[in-house]
Amino acid sequence: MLELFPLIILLPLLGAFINGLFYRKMPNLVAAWIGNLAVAIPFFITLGSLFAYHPMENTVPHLFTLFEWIHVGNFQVDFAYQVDQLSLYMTLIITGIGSLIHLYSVGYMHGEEGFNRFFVYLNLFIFSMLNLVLGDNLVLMFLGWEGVGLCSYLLIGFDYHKDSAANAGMKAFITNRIGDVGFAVGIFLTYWYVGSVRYVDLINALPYALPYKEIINWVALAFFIGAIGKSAQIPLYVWLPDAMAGPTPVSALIHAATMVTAGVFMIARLNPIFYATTWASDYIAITGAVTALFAATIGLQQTDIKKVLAYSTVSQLGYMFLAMGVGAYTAGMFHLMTHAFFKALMFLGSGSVIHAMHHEQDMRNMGNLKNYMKITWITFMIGTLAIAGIPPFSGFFSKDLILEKAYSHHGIGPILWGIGIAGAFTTAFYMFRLVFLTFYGEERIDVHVKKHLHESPWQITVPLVLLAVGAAFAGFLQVPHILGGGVHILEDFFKPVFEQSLKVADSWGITKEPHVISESTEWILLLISVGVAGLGIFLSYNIFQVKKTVPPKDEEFQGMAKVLYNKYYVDEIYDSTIIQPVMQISDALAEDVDQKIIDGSVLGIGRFFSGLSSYLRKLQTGIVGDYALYIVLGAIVVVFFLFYKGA
Amino acid sequence: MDIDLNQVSFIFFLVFAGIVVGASLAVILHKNPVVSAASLVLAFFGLAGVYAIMNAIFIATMQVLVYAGAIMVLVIFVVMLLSLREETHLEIWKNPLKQAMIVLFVLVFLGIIISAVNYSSDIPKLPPQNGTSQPDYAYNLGQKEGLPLVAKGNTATVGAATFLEYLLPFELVSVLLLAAVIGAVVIAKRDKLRNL
Amino acid sequence: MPESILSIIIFSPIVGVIIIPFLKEDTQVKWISLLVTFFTFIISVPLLFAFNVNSSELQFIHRVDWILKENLMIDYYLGLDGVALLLFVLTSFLFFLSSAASWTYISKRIKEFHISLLLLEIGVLGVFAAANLVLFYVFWELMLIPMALLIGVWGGERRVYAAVKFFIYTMAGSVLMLAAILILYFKANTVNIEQISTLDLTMFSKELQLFLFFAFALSFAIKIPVFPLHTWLPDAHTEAPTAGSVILAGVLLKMGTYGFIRFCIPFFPVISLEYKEVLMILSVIGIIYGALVAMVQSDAKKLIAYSSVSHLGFCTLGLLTFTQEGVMGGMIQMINHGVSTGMLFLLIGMIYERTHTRAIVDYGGIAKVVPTFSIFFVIAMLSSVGLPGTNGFVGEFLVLLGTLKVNVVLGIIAGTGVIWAAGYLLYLTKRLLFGELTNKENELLSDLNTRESAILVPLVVLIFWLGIYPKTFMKYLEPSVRVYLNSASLQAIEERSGKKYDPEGKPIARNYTRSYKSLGASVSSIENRLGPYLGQYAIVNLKKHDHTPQKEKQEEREN
Amino acid sequence: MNLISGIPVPYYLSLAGIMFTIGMFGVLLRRNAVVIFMSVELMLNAVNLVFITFSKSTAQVGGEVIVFFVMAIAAAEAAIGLAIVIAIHRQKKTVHVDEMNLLKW
Repeated sequence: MLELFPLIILLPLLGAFINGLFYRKMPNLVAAWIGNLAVAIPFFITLGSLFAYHPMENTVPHLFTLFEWIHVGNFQVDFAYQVDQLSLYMTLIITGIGSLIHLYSVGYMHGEEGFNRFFVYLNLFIFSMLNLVLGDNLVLMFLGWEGVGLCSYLLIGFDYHKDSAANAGMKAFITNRIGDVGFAVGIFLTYWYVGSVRYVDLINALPYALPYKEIINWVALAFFIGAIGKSAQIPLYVWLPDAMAGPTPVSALIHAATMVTAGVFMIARLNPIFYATTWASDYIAITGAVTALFAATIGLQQTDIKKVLAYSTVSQLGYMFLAMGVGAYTAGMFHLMTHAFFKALMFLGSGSVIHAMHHEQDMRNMGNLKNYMKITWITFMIGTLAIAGIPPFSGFFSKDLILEKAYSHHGIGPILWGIGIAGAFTTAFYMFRLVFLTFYGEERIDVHVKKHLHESPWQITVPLVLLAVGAAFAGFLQVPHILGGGVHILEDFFKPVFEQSLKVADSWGITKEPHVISESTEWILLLISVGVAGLGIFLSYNIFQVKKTVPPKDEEFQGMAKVLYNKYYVDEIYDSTIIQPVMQISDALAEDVDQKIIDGSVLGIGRFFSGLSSYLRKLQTGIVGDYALYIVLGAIVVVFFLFYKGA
Repeated sequence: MDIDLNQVSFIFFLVFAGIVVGASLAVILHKNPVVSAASLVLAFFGLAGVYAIMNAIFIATMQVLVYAGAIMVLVIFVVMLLSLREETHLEIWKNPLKQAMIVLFVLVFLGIIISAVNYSSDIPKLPPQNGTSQPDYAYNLGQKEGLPLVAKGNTATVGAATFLEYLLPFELVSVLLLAAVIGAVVIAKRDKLRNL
Repeated sequence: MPESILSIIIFSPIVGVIIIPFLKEDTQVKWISLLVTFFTFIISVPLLFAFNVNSSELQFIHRVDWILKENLMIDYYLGLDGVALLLFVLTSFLFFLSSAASWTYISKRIKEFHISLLLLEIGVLGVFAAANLVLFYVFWELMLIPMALLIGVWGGERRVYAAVKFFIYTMAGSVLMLAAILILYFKANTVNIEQISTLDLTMFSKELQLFLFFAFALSFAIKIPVFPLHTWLPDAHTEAPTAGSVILAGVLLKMGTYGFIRFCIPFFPVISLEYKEVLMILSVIGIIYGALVAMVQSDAKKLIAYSSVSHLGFCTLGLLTFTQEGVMGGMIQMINHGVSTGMLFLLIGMIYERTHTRAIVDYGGIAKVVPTFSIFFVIAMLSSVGLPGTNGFVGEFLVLLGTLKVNVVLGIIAGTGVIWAAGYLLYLTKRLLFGELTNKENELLSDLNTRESAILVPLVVLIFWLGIYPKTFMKYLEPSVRVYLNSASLQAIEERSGKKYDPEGKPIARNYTRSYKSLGASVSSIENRLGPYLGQYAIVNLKKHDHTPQKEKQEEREN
Repeated sequence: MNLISGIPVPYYLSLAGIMFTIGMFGVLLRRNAVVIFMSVELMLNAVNLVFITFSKSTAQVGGEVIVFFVMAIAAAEAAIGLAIVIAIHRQKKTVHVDEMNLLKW
């Protein structure tokens, strides 16, 4: 099965290529088949490869090279791929959830203009994402990294004739680019210090890097800037909520399940660097925790169903970074997977709602949809319970693992845990607010919409159900040992990936001893996290189900709610502190510096000479006698010169 | 004998030089162009005398024939043709600044020339080559029947040099003269050509 | 391959120049021009296959006594090395496309236009093939006049202003270059590029070297253009007809960077190493400045012109890093810029032909009306942004990689240029193609026809080819990179300083300066090459043994 | 001291210099084109004298040949110059050079 691996990468590209070349003439059905198969086949190959690879025993990555890319001096980069536990895990998520979302898109995009174009972009995205996770070197990851950025740009701006969509796409791309520069600088530094950009060389070089302990932090920070951009962390998260202008399957696939988690994957992939950091990882943890809470608070007051989910994505990504920051890579990857399930599920669910409601996204115009859309409602509930951290759904296990690891982290651990718990409470509250406003309570639906309100077609509900199964049960891959002895499949699974770096970090004495947590503390932590989630749900129930509160109209928000509704005015702040000044500086450069100073001085030289000649031309009287006089003058000078030289 | 002859030639030189300078001054200072032209003829004659003293017989002859004869006749002819009336006063530039500049420049020029002349007193005498001029004129024309063939005398030497050594310039000058003749006809002709 | 193949290629456009005046029909003129440029392109392609990529010497040499060989030592001497070869073929290719792109764009004085175009082609091809300075200068000036005519006769509203500006700017530079060539000739008694590259430098005083270097550098910097000398470019680009813009961006600007590679740096390595920081800083300023100014332009062509300033900044920056990666990146970037900016100009020209406006506000939302155009535009834009997988990435990435090695601060600042590039290009795309269709007149735009698509498709292929399998092109550049780096190394400077013996009394090995060929020896590490010139912001590698590739490591472990 | 027919060379040269200067005065001061023309002839003759002087003093015949050519060229110049004077007089009814300022623009 492993020999078929190149197909995994090439099939989506082929799909995109075929659909791209003939997208105008191809019937929608054919395009849909090509698009779906281009992802589904790789999924099954991956599944087969997973068993062929024997991930639980195998410690040597399977490497293969397609062809040479850039070879200059020591800088040797190929289209070469690395199959190991980490990349298999990610490939499974991408192709698995990707296939479901492709299927879903067939139903969702049905009859839309640009149906074929949509599948071109989706396949291209899968291709880029696979390059990102499978590449055996940083540059190929960068190719995928920017490639997914491009697809995100194209897909957000899918309805390019809408100004908002076009702007959101642009915003996403440029914000990501800021991060990408950090990533690129990280690659450069890695290359110059290590002499290679391949992961295997990176791991092998690590033991010799002790004198560079301080620099490793900076390298890690450079990479982390890249992760901040792609994974929408503070301060570069602003593009993600706007990215909801794209079609909902896009939001589910790119802006929830796969692309935005690339940052987390990158840290796991670069564990030789991140394990060896001393202070940089604390920054990562703090950024993650703060983002988790910050985004959750914004989610409290949003009224657009997709915006709520977007902020919740930012918040959940924060949890993942919290896990990566405290060194709990398995926990981070675990949450990445569970999040992919339940967030994709919820996005698709919201898409189902939006589809049924004829592109109505405002929760103030919904309510009581459970009577109309049974499957959507049930699956959505499962997702919500999972994200809120209610056992036994998947989110409970992964979030709990992160919080536990955060608590036991050396130094600032308990503070991080506190922020995390606050975030968990907020999450439970606003997610149930969403559920109550959408599926319960009064019907605030427009009459015209109501006439056509119905459950979505099978292409939409089948992925929902499958994802719901995942969201419900994926958590059992890793169960804390206080609960029935414990399962640690995932930890064992990832062990070969992290082992080597961990050993080096240990030998340097970087890995700090975690607080030892007794079993009882563990129980307390667990109960607290479930407790705050329950509290959040209860409060939410009280406010939105019992009191039937409905968010006010846009302009009627008051006080703190207004600040939250307007997302802390971060967009406005960025606009006035960064974008406007840059534009003003550019204007000044273009008008004053370029036109007046630089061009002015160049033209000034010309004017100087034409001014000078306007004086000189007065010598040009046109009278022969004067010219004769000049000749004499010239003769005098020449003779005098010769005479002087001869004498 | 030598000394006497030198004294005689020196006296002649002074006389001819005086004629040249005086006539030249008359050329530029007299207000009547006809008188100027006549003075110029006189100056040319003087110069021909100087050439004669220098033993350049051919050039002296040409000076009289071509300059004093042909060219000056042309000038006087033009003066007559244009019926240039005698000017009421000496027509010179009005601007005093310009006058001062002219005088200054020319005097500076004269100074430079005179001082340059002082340096020219010891011009090296080159070894006589093919075309020697002193003491006896000779131009080696090659050999004829085993004997050297030599042009002798000033005129013969100049002629030989002109048609042997300077043949190409000579031909070019003749072409130039032809062009000048045609040009003069075209320019001086009445506007008929323009109307064609 | 005949010995005079280069002369044949360079002067084959003259066939068109001779035939065209006798033609009556405009269509015939266009066909002849197209055929001649196509023929020139086709016969230059075999050079790529015949080129020996292992040799750093000039190849396809054609040498004829020209001006009184005994007295003046100036011969007619043509030859190509790797970088010149690629630019040579790119030139003939872009001229072919330009001729095709002018099919309907040029409506007046068609004969004269195509004659100018063909003359220009002779000039540009000659510049890249010339192997002595006098010949180079002759072609350099030869190219100037038809280009000024193209701008001044067939340009936009302010064409005469732009043409005169272009002309005077370039002239001002080339006068200094002429002075430098003369000094070189009288001092060194040769104008042969190969000989001067290995010349003993002691005959020039330090001040004279400085003057000569900057005389050449100024002339080339104007052409590139380097930051404060760039103001002719936006005007020339904006006013020039499409073919003019394409050629200007595609190959004419490359003559400047090519000059740096072939003349400035190999001739005067001491000065170039001492002053590299200055030029690097100017390049970085150019990158950022060009991008910022481009952001607020309201004229589409002007915007792309300023983006050229930014992109060419990457070229020069890469060349001045003196790292293998950076120099290769800089050279690749030269080709890239020709392809992607050339394509952008072609596209703008095609849409201009339909709307007769370059103002961005007159567009908006035309993606729906002209989908094919939009696809091509987005591809060209992404390549210009430097998206991985397209050509722009390979160049910019390598340049930045090299820059970070020699100067971390400049590397990071230059890296932000990538953000600005995304900014102005995406902003342009958004305003041109996306959003609502604001201008009613644009509803009736016709999409690209077959001829126009056929012009663009090869460029798209090149964009991805260069981006995905750049090896095809890099193998030609490698010998040039080696020559470039070795000629600017401590060892070469030592060898050219006239000393016979080193301080310990051992004779100095003449590794690099025995002949031009020896400059193509393999390149040692940058620390050895640059020594104290490396600068204080440079990165120092991990210990040497960490460079051993994975495979050997495994073997070690097994033992 | 170099002598020609017993007279020192500087004498001849001085005479030529004086003649040339006088001619130059004439060219610069006078406004009548014909007189200017005559002054130019004076200057030409001064130069001729210098040619002859050096020809004799260095014993080279070439100088005399050149003088011969100068005479021919002077004749040509006379023909053209006077023709121009006639043409201008016909147009402008004047031979004063300060009234002929067509050399401007």
